[in-house]
Amino acid sequence: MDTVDLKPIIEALIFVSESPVGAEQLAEALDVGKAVVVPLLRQLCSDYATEKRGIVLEETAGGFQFRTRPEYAEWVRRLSRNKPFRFSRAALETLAIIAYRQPIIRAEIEYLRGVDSGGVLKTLLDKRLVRILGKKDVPGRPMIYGTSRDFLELFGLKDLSGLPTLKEFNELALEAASTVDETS
Amino acid sequence: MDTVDLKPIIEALIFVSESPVGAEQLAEALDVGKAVVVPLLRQLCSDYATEKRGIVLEETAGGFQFRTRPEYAEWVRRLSRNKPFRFSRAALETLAIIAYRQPIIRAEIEYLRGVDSGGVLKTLLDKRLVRILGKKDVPGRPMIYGTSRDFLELFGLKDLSGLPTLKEFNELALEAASTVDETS
Amino acid sequence: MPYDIKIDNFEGPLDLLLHLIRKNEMNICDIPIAEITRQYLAIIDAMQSLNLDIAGEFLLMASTLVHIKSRMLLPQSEDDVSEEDEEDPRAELVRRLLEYQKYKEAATDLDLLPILGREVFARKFSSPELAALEEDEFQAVGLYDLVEALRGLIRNVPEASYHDVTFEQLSVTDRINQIMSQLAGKESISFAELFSPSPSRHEVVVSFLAMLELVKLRMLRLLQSVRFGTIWLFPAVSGEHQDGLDFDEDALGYG
Repeated sequence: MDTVDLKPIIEALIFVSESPVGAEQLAEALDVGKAVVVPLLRQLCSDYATEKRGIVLEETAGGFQFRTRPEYAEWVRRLSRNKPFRFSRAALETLAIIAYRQPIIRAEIEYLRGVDSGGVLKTLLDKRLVRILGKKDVPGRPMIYGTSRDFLELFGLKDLSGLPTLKEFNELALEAASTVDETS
Repeated sequence: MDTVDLKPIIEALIFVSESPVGAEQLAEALDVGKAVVVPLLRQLCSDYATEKRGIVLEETAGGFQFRTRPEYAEWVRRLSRNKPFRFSRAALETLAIIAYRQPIIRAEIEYLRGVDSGGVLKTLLDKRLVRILGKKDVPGRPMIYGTSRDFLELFGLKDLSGLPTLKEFNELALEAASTVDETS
Repeated sequence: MPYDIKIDNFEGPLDLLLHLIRKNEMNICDIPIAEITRQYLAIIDAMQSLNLDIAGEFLLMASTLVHIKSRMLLPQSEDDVSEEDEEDPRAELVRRLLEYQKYKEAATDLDLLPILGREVFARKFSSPELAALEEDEFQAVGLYDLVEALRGLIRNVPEASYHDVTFEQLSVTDRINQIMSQLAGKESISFAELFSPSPSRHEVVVSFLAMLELVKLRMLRLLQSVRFGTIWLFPAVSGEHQDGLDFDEDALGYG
């Protein structure tokens, strides 16, 4: 194989690797000697360093790795701050229980989840996905929770009747269990 | 800020993102108008396309993402020791029907395929390739399905208009779609 | 002979019918229904004689075919059929077959696209640049989280260990001084570091009260990188950090 063509392949290989890639590893994958790979790696490093680019190829202890230019750290931070809010499993579970069982008090949520849910509940209240509907007329007067307009908006629902029924889901799940893995 | 300097920053921002980054997102992070970002994105795309590189910048699922060149797939797999995955015909058929006919309910999918499709549907929902769009206003209020952003990203489509054109048949296709041999 | 056909190789009855029509080079718009029904049933019979499970859809199609065949045999009556209803009994089946073929082709076309993770690869992992960022970014801790951490600690204290440690009672003031000296010169310490390897219940409670007192005096900040994660104690060096405290009364309601 012509060595000229190996450079972009090396670039691609390092690019998709989560951890740094060593010259030996590359040589093995490409079925060439390490002596072929090393000069190409040097070339790639200097290509990235000389052209004014957002990414640099760095040699670390474990091998070679692409990194963003350190001076762009602030921009990277700004982008990641705008990342959409990610649901934790706990948040999603709690939200689901509230959505389907509202009006509901905290004790009922915790009974269903089997774990304390105060923290998640607070997060959901903070994110305005859940709201307090009132207080229940039982000793202790616990708060009653329900979902908000923001919740409907987030999930693209007109109203709560748009929630998929559990029955329909159970049917799908049942059939999925009886079929062999479909997509692998 | 001088716009000349924004290009490498955009490159860095797309590089660190796990999912495709939209022009709006970039504009917001960079505190400039979308009109500033778009031509730079186009330039970056063509830079990567014209130079012989291992990576290309693709527009997919409403954003931009760096991807390795398709012709290097074998090398990437060799390095990561991943076996190529394949979709079952059932999954692909169901996905195709949903993609071209959305919004669609399960009964329609099953009429078109001629077989029960609950199991495949569940798998596609689990893989986040299909999502629930809502409920249909007919007796029984069945769920309506459509494809997701992940679907667009997986198949490298900009949006649904990027789907391969659907061929209309009045007779049997000459080059009949693979039958017996291609099943997995 | 159609008998060597394996039903498993077909996605369903429509797929099988398409195959038979193509194999016999039949005209799809004028399917010889008697012949195709015969071949279809022969396959089903062969499968059944091998005791193979046949999905209900295949049997349903068999009965549809037989039904169409019988309707084809009936003489057309001019009286009881209006003109619009006078459709070829095969029409719906033909439509379905053509429609199915369309999506079958579309499925093949989809499969030809460069698929992410199969032909093309992206960085589907969190970049180290971002991972470093997330560690830096602490969310202010509410009282609730604090109480949770306390509860966790108390739960870990074995019953027996706090019965016989009554002689060494620590006061809150002592503990405040200890914490401040533990923090001296450090950027932060974790909540767990405050305690001896197996703290008594008393020690935990006193430490907790001391910590609250320090927070109230704005001498200490409590931060957490993720909810339910480790709580970190930071010495509050200047007034600028006071906003970081998340001490609304509401939080108490969850304790």
